[in-house]
Amino acid sequence: MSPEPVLLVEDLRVAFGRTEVVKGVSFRLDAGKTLALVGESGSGKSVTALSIMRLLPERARVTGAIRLGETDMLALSGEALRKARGKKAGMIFQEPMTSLNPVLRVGEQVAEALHYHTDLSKSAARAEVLRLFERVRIPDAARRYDEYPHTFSGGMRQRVMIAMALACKPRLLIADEPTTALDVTIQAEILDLLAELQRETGTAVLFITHDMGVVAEIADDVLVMRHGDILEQGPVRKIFSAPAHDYTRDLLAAVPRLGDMAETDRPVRFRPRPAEQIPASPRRDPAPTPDAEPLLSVDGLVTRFKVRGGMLGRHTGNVHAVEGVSFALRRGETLALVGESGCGKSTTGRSILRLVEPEAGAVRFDGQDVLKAEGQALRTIRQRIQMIFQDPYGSLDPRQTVGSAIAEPMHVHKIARGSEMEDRVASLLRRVELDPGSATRFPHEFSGGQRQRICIARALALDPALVIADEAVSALDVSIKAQVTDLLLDLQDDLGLSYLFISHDMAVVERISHRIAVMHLGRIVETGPRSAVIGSPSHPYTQKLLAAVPVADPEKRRARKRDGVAEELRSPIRSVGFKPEDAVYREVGPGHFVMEGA
Amino acid sequence: MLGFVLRRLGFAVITLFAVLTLVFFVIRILPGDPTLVILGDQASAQSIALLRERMGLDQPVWLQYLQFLGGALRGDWGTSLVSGRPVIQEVLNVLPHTLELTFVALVLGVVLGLPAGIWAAVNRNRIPDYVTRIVSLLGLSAPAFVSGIVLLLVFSIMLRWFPVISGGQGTTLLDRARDLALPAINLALIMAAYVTRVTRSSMLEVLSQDYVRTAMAKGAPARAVVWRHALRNCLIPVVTVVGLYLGILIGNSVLTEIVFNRPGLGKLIVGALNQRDYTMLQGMMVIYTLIVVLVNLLTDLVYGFIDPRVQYK
Amino acid sequence: MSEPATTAAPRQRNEFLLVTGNALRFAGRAVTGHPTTLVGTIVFVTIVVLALLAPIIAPYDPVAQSIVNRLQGPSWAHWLGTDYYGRDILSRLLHGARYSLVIGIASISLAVVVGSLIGLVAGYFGGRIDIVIMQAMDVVLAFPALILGIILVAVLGASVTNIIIAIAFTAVPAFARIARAPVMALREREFVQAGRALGFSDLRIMFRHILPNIIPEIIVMASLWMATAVRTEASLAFIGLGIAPPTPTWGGMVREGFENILDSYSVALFPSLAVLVLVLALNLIGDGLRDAIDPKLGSAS
Amino acid sequence: MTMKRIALGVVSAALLAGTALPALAQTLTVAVPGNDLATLDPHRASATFDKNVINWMFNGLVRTAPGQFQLDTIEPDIAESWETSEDGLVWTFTLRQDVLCHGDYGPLTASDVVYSLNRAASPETSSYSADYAAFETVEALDDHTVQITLSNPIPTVLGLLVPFNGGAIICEAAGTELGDGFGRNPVGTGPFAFVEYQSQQFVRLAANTEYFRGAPEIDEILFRYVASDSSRDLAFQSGEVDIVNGRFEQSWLDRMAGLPDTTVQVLGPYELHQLHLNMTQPPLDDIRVRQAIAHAIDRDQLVAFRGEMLTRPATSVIPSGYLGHEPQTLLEHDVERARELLAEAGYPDGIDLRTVQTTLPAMLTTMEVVQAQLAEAGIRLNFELVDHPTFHEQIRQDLSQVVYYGASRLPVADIFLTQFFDSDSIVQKPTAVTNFSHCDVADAEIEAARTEIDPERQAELWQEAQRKIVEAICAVPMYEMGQPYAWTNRLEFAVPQEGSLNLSPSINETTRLAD
Repeated sequence: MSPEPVLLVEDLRVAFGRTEVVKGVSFRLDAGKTLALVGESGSGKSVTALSIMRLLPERARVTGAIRLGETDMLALSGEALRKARGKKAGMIFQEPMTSLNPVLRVGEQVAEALHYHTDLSKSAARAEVLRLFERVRIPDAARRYDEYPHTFSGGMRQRVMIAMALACKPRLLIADEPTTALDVTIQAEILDLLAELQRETGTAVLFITHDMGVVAEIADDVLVMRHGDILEQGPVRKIFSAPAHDYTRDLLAAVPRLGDMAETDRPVRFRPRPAEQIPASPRRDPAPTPDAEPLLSVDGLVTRFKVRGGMLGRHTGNVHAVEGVSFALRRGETLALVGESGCGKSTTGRSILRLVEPEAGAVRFDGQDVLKAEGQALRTIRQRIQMIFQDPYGSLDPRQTVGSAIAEPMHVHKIARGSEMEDRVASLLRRVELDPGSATRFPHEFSGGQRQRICIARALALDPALVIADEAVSALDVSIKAQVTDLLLDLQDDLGLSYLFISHDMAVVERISHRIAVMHLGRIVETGPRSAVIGSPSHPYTQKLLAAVPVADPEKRRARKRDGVAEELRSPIRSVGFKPEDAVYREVGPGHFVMEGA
Repeated sequence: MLGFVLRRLGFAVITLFAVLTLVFFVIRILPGDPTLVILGDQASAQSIALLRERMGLDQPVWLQYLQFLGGALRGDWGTSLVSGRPVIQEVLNVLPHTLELTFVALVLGVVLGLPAGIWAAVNRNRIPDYVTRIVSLLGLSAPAFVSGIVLLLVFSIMLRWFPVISGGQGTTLLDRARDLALPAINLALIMAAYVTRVTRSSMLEVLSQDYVRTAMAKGAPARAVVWRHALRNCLIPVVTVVGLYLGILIGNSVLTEIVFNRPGLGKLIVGALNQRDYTMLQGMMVIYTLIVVLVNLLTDLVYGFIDPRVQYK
Repeated sequence: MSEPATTAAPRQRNEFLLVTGNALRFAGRAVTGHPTTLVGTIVFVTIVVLALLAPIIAPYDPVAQSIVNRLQGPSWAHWLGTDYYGRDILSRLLHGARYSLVIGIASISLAVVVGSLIGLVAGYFGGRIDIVIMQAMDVVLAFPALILGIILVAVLGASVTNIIIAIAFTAVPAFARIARAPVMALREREFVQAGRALGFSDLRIMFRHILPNIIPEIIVMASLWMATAVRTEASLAFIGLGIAPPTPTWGGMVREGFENILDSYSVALFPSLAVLVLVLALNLIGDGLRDAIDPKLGSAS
Repeated sequence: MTMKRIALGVVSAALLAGTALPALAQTLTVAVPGNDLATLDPHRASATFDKNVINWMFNGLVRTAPGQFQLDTIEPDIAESWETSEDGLVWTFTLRQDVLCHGDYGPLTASDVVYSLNRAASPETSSYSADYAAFETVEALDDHTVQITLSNPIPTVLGLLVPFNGGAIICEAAGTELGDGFGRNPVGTGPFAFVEYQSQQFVRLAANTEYFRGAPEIDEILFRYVASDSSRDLAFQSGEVDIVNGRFEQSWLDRMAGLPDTTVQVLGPYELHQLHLNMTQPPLDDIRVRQAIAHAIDRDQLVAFRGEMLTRPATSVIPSGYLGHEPQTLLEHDVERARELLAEAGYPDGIDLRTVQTTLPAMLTTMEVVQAQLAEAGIRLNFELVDHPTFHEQIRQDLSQVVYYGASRLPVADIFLTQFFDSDSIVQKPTAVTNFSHCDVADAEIEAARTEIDPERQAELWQEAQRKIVEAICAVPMYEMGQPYAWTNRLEFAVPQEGSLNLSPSINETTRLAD
């Protein structure tokens, strides 16, 4: 081991009031190394990171020892503490969108760090910042120095944060979930950048994450935390190959591995279903019926949002959110709609339910024209197509009991009343593996996974044929994500549901879907059976997307090709008269289509 | 930005039209008769009829409305029923006094309220916070005439620092400042109270933002965190409140004007109301609406100064 | 396996109780959370109790005049002195509390109901409806509140009801704005989207789902605006548009007091103090509620 | 940046608005509780605070003696002398030759007087035209002789020629040249001339050095509008104001009298305050109810409330001191009797009465006491509180069962009786003035007295009218109230101040302001 660790934490304990959230954590981190602090929400990993920088609120009680080189961080106060921050250690945060001050120029915010810790003149500081910008691959650095954060994309902002954190050449970089909020291709770029910078500068990196895939990509050592305790620590290979703790094993089991399901076209559960839960005779045929008329067919769907500007709010352009999207979904089938933020996948889902009004195209559901339906017809359609949203915190009314939330749709659609309603609510709760007694409690009394189950129960209340799941498991911790995914698969088996599964998470998509459609800039660029799309991606964008997905296996750490300059997302905004070209598709395999051209 | 301003002014015209129409008819359902006010209680029915005719009050209301609109379009707001002088002239006579008073009160209010609010937020739930909050509540709860009379008793009678009648006759800047001091302070008390409160809560919110944590993580000293990073961000709600309450300030100025015997719009409109001076009331309402519209516009423009994300489209 | 079946009605009452219980627990926490809030609550409750008990505890008839005992300072017979008509100030303050509380509460409640509905509609539907409604609100806002009050009282006459209407009218645009902002935020929340996806009507979403969620915020603002209402009542009285005598109201008493302040300090001092204490208490409660409601301002920061 | 520029603009505009007049040594500052002036045209002015200023700028053909308001003190003003024909229908006035109009409007001649009196008699230009209805012709016999011919005898001719209302003489050139603008730029002949007016602030008058009785001692009068009672008193206390028009309260007089070097004075003429009872509306159509009200009113307590110095109990339905006034026997304060009368009238549980009441403090406070007094007898007086203009409109629409009204008029019984108790004056009639009670019991006497040439017979008729009105209880007289004033002892009047028709002290060429 190297003589002097960059960071030495011994018996760190953090308490808020009487609650201890970090319960005696010790570890060391050497120069040039990356230590991943892994855990799910509430594990105390972020609190640990913040306590190193002494950024916890005043009422937090911190004991133990934190040594940054020679400095005892817990002994510092006032000016000395201020001087240590940014100089001895830099930090980047999870939310690039809110971590930069919106009213200050980006370059100045970086230069500020230099101002506090060096004697550089203004112009020298500027030159240094431009150099830093180039090192973190911000294109056109000189111009962007004077721009404000809102003109930067999330990935670009995170690069600015990295430049800021590294400005004073600290020996330690603390990265608190730095890529969690980013799209997967951007995440790959940022991870590459961090690795490269680390090689150049020899900075030690403390990397906080919940994503074992990311851990496998970057960590030298791993520290697994749960409920404030360290469960296991060791070199990354050892943790992945021979996890010692059950929890670590669970975490690893829950991590989807891309390409593992190549052999089958059918969805694959995370954990096998206990035999006693499998109904003796499934209510409906669980397998999709290929020849019958599709349950849902979408043809040439176009949804655009107006952009207004100029005098008198003239209509100056359109966001081409969904541009000529066509697909079909059979009974009992899951079609995954994948793509990165802004690609139009959510808008597609909402357009089908007419939560936003599409501009053109046709949507047929079970023989009915959805876009022409009005009044009772539309209500009936909305009864049979249900939607589950991403944010289980946001999609339940915080002031409504769970039972009432589940009963309300039945009440509105006059499906049940009185004690019959009671019974149905109870059975729905049991159906999603919750205690029927939960009905009288409020959403905030449940965990995220439980809330998502409640949302599923509410969706099932109307006995739908199709469920549109919009990033339904994306916000959940990995272990919960696995459970909810399994639940969705069980429900499909039992009830013959069709899913339109909208997600950016390729790993979950790989398990749950029969077929995949990849969206980019409002269009489907590739669609086909799951195994075909994942096994032999044919569109350049699909290839890029799949290449960016971190693989949860340190042995398979790939040598990425580094083209250096980052790419800003292309904008789907077009001027008013813009006529998009018709997409032309080429069939590359049975049912596997790829868009021609860009 | 010019386009934005023009568009807003376009909306202002619509608002103005709506206000004018509303005011015109509201005023006419007001009980009370201007001719009685003008002629006094001994006037004969004949004089009253003659006067009504001369003022055009004998015509149907819709005709009066059309004539009024026609005049308004030509920029003619008519003449005061009571004084016989052009409404515009009467308003312009006192407008500078009101603007002077409101502006100084506004500046005073912000100058007092902003640091107080920041001080309270930074020392949340400690003595300075309690002191600031209670003092600002005093400012909020005291009707302007109460604080005004107290100010007069203390500063004009006991200390003899300022005149009781601050009529605005001063010729030198110093005289004018002396005249203005007490009324402006009186009016500023309410503004300062509002500003303190909104600054405090806005500052508390801003201080919990991620970018403040970022600033601390890069080693920014507390002063820089507050003044460089937090202040500008916390100004948006402050500007909103200042804009919103500027109207209230102007409305409140009537009490201050009465107590300190200053000329101003407030007294003019109360006078017009007491005399049922229809044309004057109409003109005054236009002025008030214009002021509010302009203040709203100004507020929006100030947002742009503070926050680079705001764009005028 | 099967749950004991309960009937629907108790369940619903149950939920009502749960919601109410939650609100009460929340209010309780807010109130006891901070010493200042607690002080405010104690003071406010005391004022309410005194007002309720006024007919019993007031030493004199609040409207009985005694011309020979006019404008006396505090004494054993009249603890807070007598007013311009020789009426006992303490008794008038006690009785006046009833009117001032009623005026404050009723006018702000009215403004809250009307303003929130307007804000709810404007915020929920957005677009042109929003523009038209908020422009209209700006128009009302363009009239200085006091002047508006004067005109309204001139048209309607000065009675308790009309003063309440006048004060409410002046506060409606403010509450429309206060309600609109959170509605616009809630409109984008997923549970509202979820409601639409479940086929709920706009009315149901607005009243069943959005409204309950903006109520706490509005209650906070209402407690702060009560102070404004009391002040507006006093200001209207100062202009000469108070409630018809001999009804004692604090605003009217402050006005009368300051008319006679040069003759007797107590006529001005005590009513002013009473107004001050009430406003202070309301504001302390409002501040406490707001801090408790806003997680960002709460303990987590 | 824009903000700054606007700010500078505001400040500089405000600075320009200030006027640059050199401060004069002898400025007399008067403060009144008004908001602003309405008009300084004497033929139009009806507001007290407008008349206050007019008092110091105009002359009439004759005038009441300085410091006096009674018509028996009438003495020459612009006219040196006058003659009357046997039948009292032709009046001939010989004018002084040294009277100059203010400014550059030159000497005043008979044609100016003719113009002025015709102007006062025209409803187009005057609020008091009705008073001059009997003026058949006004002619200039030569430059300095004016002859007035009446169509019928009237109670007082000279009373209409004092500088009060229509009697104030306006110079013709100024009147025609200024037209409607005269009200804001008055031109008279009196000791003080108009200089400037600042809205809501003040009217400034300067000494008329050419005044025919000699140049005034005081150089300037600043007549300030200070609406807030407290501010006005404080300004007097701090020496910023020399004369202050006060509140209608004893406490005010007492407090002011307590200040050093201060004179407190109540000026006449006294206004008579009474309750007019609408005799056409039940229950007031029953005389027993009206008697009950009269018994319930305690005049002495009202006087004690308003102040012994400021008020005195009323003695008739017209103010005392008026030509033709005769004290009447008014019903005594007797709550028991009031209750009995009510019971007799069929209201053992009392009655509810509706009154439209102005929010004007001086009137409202009285009514609060009245309300309390009536309540003792079971008469519940319910206020319909409205602002002052609404009050004036609604009482003229018969919307108030009880109308509380205080008034002073030219001190002749006829005017008061005609306006308040003649059936022609009943509100809502085309000839309406201010007969709120619908009183018609004394029409014949009022009518006959108006043209009666014999003063004794005329006095009898007026007395009979008063007796009938009091007996029918068209109105309940309460008290008479003067104008409360306080001034610094630096101010020296040559004659005692008992009052003036224009309700302000007679400040003229003889008034001095010591240093």
